[in-house]
Amino acid sequence: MTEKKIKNIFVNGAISSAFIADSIAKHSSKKEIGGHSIFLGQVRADEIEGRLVSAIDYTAYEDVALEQMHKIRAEIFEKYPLTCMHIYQSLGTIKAGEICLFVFTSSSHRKPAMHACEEVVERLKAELPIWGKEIFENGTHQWKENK
Amino acid sequence: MTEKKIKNIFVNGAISSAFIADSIAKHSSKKEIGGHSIFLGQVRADEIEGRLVSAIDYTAYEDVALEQMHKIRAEIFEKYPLTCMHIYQSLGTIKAGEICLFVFTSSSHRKPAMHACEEVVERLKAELPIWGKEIFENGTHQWKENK
Amino acid sequence: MEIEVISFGKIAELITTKKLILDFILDTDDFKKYLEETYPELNNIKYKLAVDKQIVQTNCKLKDGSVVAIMPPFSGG
Amino acid sequence: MEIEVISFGKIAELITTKKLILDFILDTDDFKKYLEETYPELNNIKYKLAVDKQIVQTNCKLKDGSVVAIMPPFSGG
Repeated sequence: MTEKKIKNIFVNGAISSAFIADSIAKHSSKKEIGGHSIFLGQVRADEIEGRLVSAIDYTAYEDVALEQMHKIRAEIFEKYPLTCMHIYQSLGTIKAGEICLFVFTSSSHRKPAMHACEEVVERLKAELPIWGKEIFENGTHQWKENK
Repeated sequence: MTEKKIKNIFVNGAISSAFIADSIAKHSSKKEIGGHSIFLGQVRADEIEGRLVSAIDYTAYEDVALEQMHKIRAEIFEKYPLTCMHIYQSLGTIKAGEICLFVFTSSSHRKPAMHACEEVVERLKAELPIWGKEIFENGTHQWKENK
Repeated sequence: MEIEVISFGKIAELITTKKLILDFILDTDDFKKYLEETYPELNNIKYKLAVDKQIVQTNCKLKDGSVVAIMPPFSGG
Repeated sequence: MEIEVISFGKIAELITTKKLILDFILDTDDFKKYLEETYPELNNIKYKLAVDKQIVQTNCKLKDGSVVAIMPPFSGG
């Protein structure tokens, strides 16, 4: 067995709906798939103490994040009978209303795709060294904290 | 309180990735949304006793299905703090590899969108009078059964 | 009593009748008994009825002109 | 011993040093003690270290030229 190549998950800037559509369309030739589960993270215009979030600026310790994701990917494929799994996380400044995370899992029957998708989102948020800086309309900022 | 209008969920033919992209894009102005959960059902080219499924032909008892969905929608909105929910089920002949179901839920935080999406898919399959006829390449057919 | 019949899915291949003139049939339990005698294949199919667009949960009365739908297990999605 | 320091997120606003020449520091526990004495604000921030791109789970040795990353709680997604 050869070790699989480490995949990049990072994209610069927001994830467009056209990119998502293209990813979905590419799976129409995989006729063993019965269900796709997709999670999209969208930047929220939270109001915090009277200040409105206008964007989140994402940075990452990229090499370490990709290594972690590689390990998580292997564990998820071990645990669920998936046909495929695609993960994209934005870096840089993503405006409120834009998509910053795209997790996409597919399987023959629906449950594995759904459960793997949820688990990947949880693990990505907890285990990948990525940081979001919430930029307020007035130019100030605070560091995002995941719950 | 006025009773909300019954929404149509049925579309004729397959659901295109462009339609899905458009639905996603429409949500960029809803800046209280933090997470979208999407489930897509894709027609599988199952092999059954040597015959390959080439398409599924969907029919429904439409009025009853829409009434049921209306009730389910109200119960899901009661149970989860969702921003929005969109459901599309294909009718007619959907070829293997094409999308026949699109469930799309959104919320401020990710968990309600994910859990509502899964619950809607389960309830739609169990409670809506819709039938899929699996058409084989050789022209024969059998009636699909949900698990 | 005249009953309008709609059937779906595999049952539509079995029951093609659109209208039934029935006497001695008062409710959905009677109707099911009639159906299963007339179409013995129905004994091997789980099915539900809907009367005037209401899915039948427990036995309910039929009236002249009722629309009865005969529905095999759902398989949408 | 020379240590290369990378810091992220809110810690990058606090610790801007890129290189540290440290004696008497043998492992990551020593290093944390040093950090928290030098930057008392770190006592109020949960953080993790990575040494040469390996996230530190338990105390581990440092060597000359090690790259130590100081990482506040992750908030991707």
